[in-house]
Amino acid sequence: MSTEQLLELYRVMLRIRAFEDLADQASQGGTSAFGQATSAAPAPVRGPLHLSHGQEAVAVGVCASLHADDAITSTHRGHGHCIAKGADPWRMFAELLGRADGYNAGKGGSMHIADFSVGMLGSNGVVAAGIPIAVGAAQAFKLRGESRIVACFFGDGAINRGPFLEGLNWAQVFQLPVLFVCEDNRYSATTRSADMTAGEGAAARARALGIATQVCDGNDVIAVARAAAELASQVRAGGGPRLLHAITYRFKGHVSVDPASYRDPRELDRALEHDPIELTERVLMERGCVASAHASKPDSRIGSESAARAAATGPGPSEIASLDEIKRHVREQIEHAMQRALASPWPDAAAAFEDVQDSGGGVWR
Amino acid sequence: MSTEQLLELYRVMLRIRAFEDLADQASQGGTSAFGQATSAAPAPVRGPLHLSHGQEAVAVGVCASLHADDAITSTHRGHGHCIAKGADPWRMFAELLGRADGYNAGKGGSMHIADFSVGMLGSNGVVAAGIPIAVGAAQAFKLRGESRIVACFFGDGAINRGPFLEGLNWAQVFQLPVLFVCEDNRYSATTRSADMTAGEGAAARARALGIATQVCDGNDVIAVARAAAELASQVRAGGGPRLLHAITYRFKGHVSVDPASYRDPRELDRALEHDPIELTERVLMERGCVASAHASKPDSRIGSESAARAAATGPGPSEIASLDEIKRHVREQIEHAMQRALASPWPDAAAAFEDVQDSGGGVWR
Amino acid sequence: MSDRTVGGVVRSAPAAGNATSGATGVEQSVDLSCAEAAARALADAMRADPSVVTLGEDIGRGGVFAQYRGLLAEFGAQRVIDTPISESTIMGAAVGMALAGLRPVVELRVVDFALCAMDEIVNQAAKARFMLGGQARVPLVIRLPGGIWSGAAAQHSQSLESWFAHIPGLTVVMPATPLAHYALLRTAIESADPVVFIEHKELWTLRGPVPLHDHSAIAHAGRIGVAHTARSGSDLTVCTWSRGLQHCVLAAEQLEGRGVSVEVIDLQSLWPWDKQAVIESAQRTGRLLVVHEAVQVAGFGAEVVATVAEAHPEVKLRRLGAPRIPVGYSPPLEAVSMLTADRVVSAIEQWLGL
Amino acid sequence: MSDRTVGGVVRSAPAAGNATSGATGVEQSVDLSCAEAAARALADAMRADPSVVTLGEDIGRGGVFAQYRGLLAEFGAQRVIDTPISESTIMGAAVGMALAGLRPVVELRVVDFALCAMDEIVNQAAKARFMLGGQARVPLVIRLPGGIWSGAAAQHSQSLESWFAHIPGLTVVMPATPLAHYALLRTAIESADPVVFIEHKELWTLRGPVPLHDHSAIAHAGRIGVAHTARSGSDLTVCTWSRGLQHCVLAAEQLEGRGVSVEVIDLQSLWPWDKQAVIESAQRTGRLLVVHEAVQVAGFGAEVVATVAEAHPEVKLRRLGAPRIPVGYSPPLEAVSMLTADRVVSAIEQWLGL
Ligand SMILES: Cc1ncc(C[n+]2csc(CCOP(=O)(O)OP(=O)(O)O)c2C)c(N)n1
Ligand SMILES: Cc1ncc(C[n+]2csc(CCOP(=O)(O)OP(=O)(O)O)c2C)c(N)n1
Ligand SMILES: [Mg+2]
Ligand SMILES: [Mg+2]
Repeated sequence: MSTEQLLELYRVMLRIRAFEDLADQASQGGTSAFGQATSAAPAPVRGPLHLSHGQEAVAVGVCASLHADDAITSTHRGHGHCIAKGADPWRMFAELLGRADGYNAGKGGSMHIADFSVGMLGSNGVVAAGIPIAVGAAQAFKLRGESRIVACFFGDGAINRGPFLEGLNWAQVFQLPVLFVCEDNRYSATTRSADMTAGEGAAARARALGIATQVCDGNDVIAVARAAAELASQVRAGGGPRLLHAITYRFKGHVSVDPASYRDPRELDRALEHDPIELTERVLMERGCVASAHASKPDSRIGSESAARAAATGPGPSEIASLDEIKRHVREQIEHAMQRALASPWPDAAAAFEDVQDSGGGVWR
Repeated sequence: MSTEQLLELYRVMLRIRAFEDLADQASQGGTSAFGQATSAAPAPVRGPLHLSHGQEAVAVGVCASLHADDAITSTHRGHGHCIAKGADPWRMFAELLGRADGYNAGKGGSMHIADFSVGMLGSNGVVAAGIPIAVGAAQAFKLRGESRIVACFFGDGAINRGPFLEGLNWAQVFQLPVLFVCEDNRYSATTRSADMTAGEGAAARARALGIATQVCDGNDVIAVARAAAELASQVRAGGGPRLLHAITYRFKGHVSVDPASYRDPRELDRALEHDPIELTERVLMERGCVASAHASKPDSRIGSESAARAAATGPGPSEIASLDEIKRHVREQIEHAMQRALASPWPDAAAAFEDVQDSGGGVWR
Repeated sequence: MSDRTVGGVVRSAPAAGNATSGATGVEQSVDLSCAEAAARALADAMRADPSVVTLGEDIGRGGVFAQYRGLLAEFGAQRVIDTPISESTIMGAAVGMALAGLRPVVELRVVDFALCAMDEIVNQAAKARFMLGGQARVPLVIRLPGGIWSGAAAQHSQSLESWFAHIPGLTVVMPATPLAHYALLRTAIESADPVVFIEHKELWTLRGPVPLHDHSAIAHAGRIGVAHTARSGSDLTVCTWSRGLQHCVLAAEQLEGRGVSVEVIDLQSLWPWDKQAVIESAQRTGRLLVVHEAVQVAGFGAEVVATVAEAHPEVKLRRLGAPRIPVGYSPPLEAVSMLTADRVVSAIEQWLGL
Repeated sequence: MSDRTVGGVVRSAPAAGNATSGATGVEQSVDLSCAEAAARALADAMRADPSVVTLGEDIGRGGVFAQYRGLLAEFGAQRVIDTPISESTIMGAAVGMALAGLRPVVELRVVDFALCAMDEIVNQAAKARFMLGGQARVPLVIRLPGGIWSGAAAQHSQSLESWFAHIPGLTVVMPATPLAHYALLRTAIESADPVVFIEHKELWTLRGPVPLHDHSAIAHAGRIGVAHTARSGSDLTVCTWSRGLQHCVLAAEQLEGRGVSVEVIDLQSLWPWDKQAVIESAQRTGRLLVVHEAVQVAGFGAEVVATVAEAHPEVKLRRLGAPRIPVGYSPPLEAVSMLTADRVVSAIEQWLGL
């Protein structure tokens, strides 16, 4: 992978991290669960917010192997997948804030964000529910003779639900173009997945169905990207489904208000040493990137106009910014996205009756 | 296995076959499905009747490894399991006929026969639904420190439903005393299971969960009994669940009125050459049993009084009847059971309101 | 029941569709069973629109009730998809197909097994359009053979239409004649949102005329949300659906001989339901009896009665549904849960003090 | 809502149970939140009967709402069983446990995920006793946190009680106060047949007195099938349940100031439901308004209204339920589906022409 390519992945990981940092802040006090009560003043982001801090390399590495017209399905922990597939953070924030410009017009919230324009077919509030949906979308692609594939993300806890077996069996029977991705962050809500999982997990189960697999370090974006690219090209070539088992770790609690006091703090400390963003920074620095430019004059590219485009396309090799500058750019962009989202209007109450169904929706016809 | 033991298994297989032959006859015209219309005169046995002709060795071989207080769960195709676990054919017939003396008081019919007095916890009309139930029963046994185990029967089609994965994972995680038995008769209703099943099937999937398995010829009752005994003793010793994958063949259609015209007739012809009952007869004859006694005087033991006991305990080695005689005995017993069932009264309509629930059943309280 | 005319249709042994060709050689009308009408509707829809596919267990061999007969041969295994026994994924994959632009027609064997796919029906299919903020829609039809199927017992005999009527996002259709079966299935397949299409298991062999080439007749019969007045009357209105229609029409015929004039309305769809037609009739006759095979408690009859009670307290109201018991296997037990013309007659006699 | 008294209970921030001990040192009454009452009821039942076990995801850490707090430490992992994310098997295994003589209390996280276990609830648990001809029974409790949970959107906010009320074999209980929560959960665990126990997610922190050591008070509060008249009145009867109680009591208080006397009946269980209490009250006041958070169409309010309409046509009837739309995420959308005291007041004002 070229340094430019890696820088681009780095930037997307930063974008996810910055997005979730802001979302996290905005959600504090927003859900009563895990012993935390709702605060008196409602939080800007309400409802359960599942953060993927520490797992960014999986989303980014996998989506790097996908084409624009490929599709993905996601989980309740889907911000990273959305951003990695190309969704716009401001419309995601607008959705988290429940505003009219949200991707789902404020109807879905965090657990339902989708952006069909970039092939993101939906997060899902039901564990493992995205698996059969991914499989069906792939069957549609295959039926129409399209070369599109579907990447299907799910957690390590999801492999104990029936649809995991059913969906994988189905994809293999019909030889469908699906890249299954198990994001193994070691936890199923507050429970250690290992305690609830027989055998070797996702990859072993897939192999028992004749599905070829790879296992990778899910915090190493290069390793993820390499494995995903290999599997995705096999899938695209008509070889049927593949499964990638990416081993990672969830830095935060299950939802933003979960203090995760059920974990040994040392476990987290050890995991933080393998922060996927820091790991990438180390590689980039080995390849000659600098941490900070010590330049006092701000880079002109940081201007709000071109910031989005610059981050999307990446600078040319001659104009690589320092990593700190990139971080700052990204953070500013994301802050800007949040500001823009905060300015979005609330949906009309009447919208609650729209997009229900045509024949006899909410209001009696 | 001693010849007496084998003769006993032979007798139980004959009992199942004879039972199902009579049930089959009594069901013709009883269900509208698979292009067959209900006859004008209603059949004595109504509703879908799933016959296990050809699969008797699995039920018999597995139950031979169980103790009286062990439990089993069964499927929609459960007559063999019931009889092998010790249920009384006359009360089973009474159930098929919908009579008050039926095991389920006429409420369940073929797909729900149970006999809790012999540990038969229920047939089930929903494919794979018995799997979680078996697992839960085993968990109760383990919790109470009992040494009982549960044998859980299911078909090759059932392994594509979610509860198969969930139930096996659960049993392995909690190290429960369950012997899973996949009766692989090659068909899921009218569909070839192989066409719908990825990978190597039940055993491979179980192994991916760390569950030890054996694969056996399900038409060879000695092989089934040997494998089941080995696995059952491991289960009983606290080693967690095991799985037996028994390969067999369904001689009849999916239900009694299904002509199974979707099968190549030669496939059936070949299968009939491996009839588990005939295979057993051959072994018995190799061991010195005779096919027919050519004795004109009827054996006094055939008398109705002692017939049941004789069949249940088996004759001593010195008094082994000819195989034809045994067949005749069994058939007479079963015919007698049917006659007895036919004499059983219909349930009262009022019984429809009983055993619904105590708090506010069918009738307003 | 046998061979007599019921609600304009004749029940008889299954036979091949019997086309009545006019002198011009153009088919004018055919006599079809509900199973044939269903297969024909799907075939016609698949011919008309390449995005229509169908999936379910055993449909390659025509399905349990022959309602898919002939489709595999014509459309091939890519569009007539035999599936593993994986109800969750049959439904879930159909949602994925629909989100990706197909129009799947899903077979779930019997409504009882839809219980194995309830998350996919309710949390995914029904809500997707809304939750996605209208980014995508889920045009699919969920075919659920329902109702008591002689001797099939408690796990194969349920009527769960009131569940689906309760769920926002679902349209609920329950045809009672071959014509309605054909026409409403065509409309359901054309719907851009999910439709639950409940087909009564004991109606598959019911025969009746289906004017396949009379487009306006088909369009008329295929209007979702419009009830069909199967019989006019002035003393009492009976509102029913699905197999209930047969029993209610027979009951009305019997009562006619005794001077009681019963209007029979076949609701045909429960959501949307033709509130206007029911209210108009009930106001005219002054009495409304809602009849269904489902358990009465929290059945859809409650919704119909409650709706009328709130708006038109002058209408006298009654329900006739099954007791709150599982369907028994043995004939005398099963009979307790079964709707019959006699039961409808008795309910009316009792009410009117005849 | 904050700190005011509602229906005899006070809502406030969660805190540890606050025991009020008498001079004898015997606890006389404690102030508990619903979550505490729930944990206490289960603990007391487990102490009393070694066959009671509980199973579900994350309950070892106390459950999402702390309603299982402390149980693992006291009873160990054999009886407080943390499970894989396997809803079908959580329910199915519970059925097996019950058939084998245990009394499982099943946690399914939220009622929406019960959709992943519907076959096990409806086809197995509910029907087993009947289908088995009474050979065995299935004593289990299915705990389903239900209702709108602020900002949790369409897949975590449903109210599906009318589904369960429709299914023979299921008892359906929905407590509205800490006392009812404690007492009814104890009774549910003692039931020999399956009980669906729906706990409103926004009631977990509601606090109120629970006279734990007053056995007759607990027994009285724990009667399934008996409604609780939360407020007496003479102009109009409101029948509600679960969180609806809060809103209805507040509404009644508001209306009292305007000279309207509203009787509020908390049904507490939907099956069996206290038909007699509702009818007696409705006949006295002449008007019955049924109020629930669930979607109105085919909700349980329809059953209550239909039942009264059939037998007592003189009673005027109305329902107040949610529109037939999925619950939206954004506050203005979610609010459309939410029950509030104001909505109840408006409905009554409109009805009475105030
Ligand atoms: C069917 C279902 N059961 C339970 C839940 C509650 N729940 C939400 S996330 C979660 C844990 C999922 O674990 P995993 O699949 O590993 O994903 P992760 O949260 O670790 O990303 C659970 C149990 C749910 N949403 N859906
Ligand atoms: C959940 C569910 N889906 C579908 C059916 C309909 N059905 C009954 S038996 C059967 C085939 C089962 O195949 P298998 O498990 O191999 O058992 P076999 O019939 O071969 O004994 C099917 C599809 C059902 N009863 N339950
Ligand atoms: Mg996880
Ligand atoms: Mg099979």
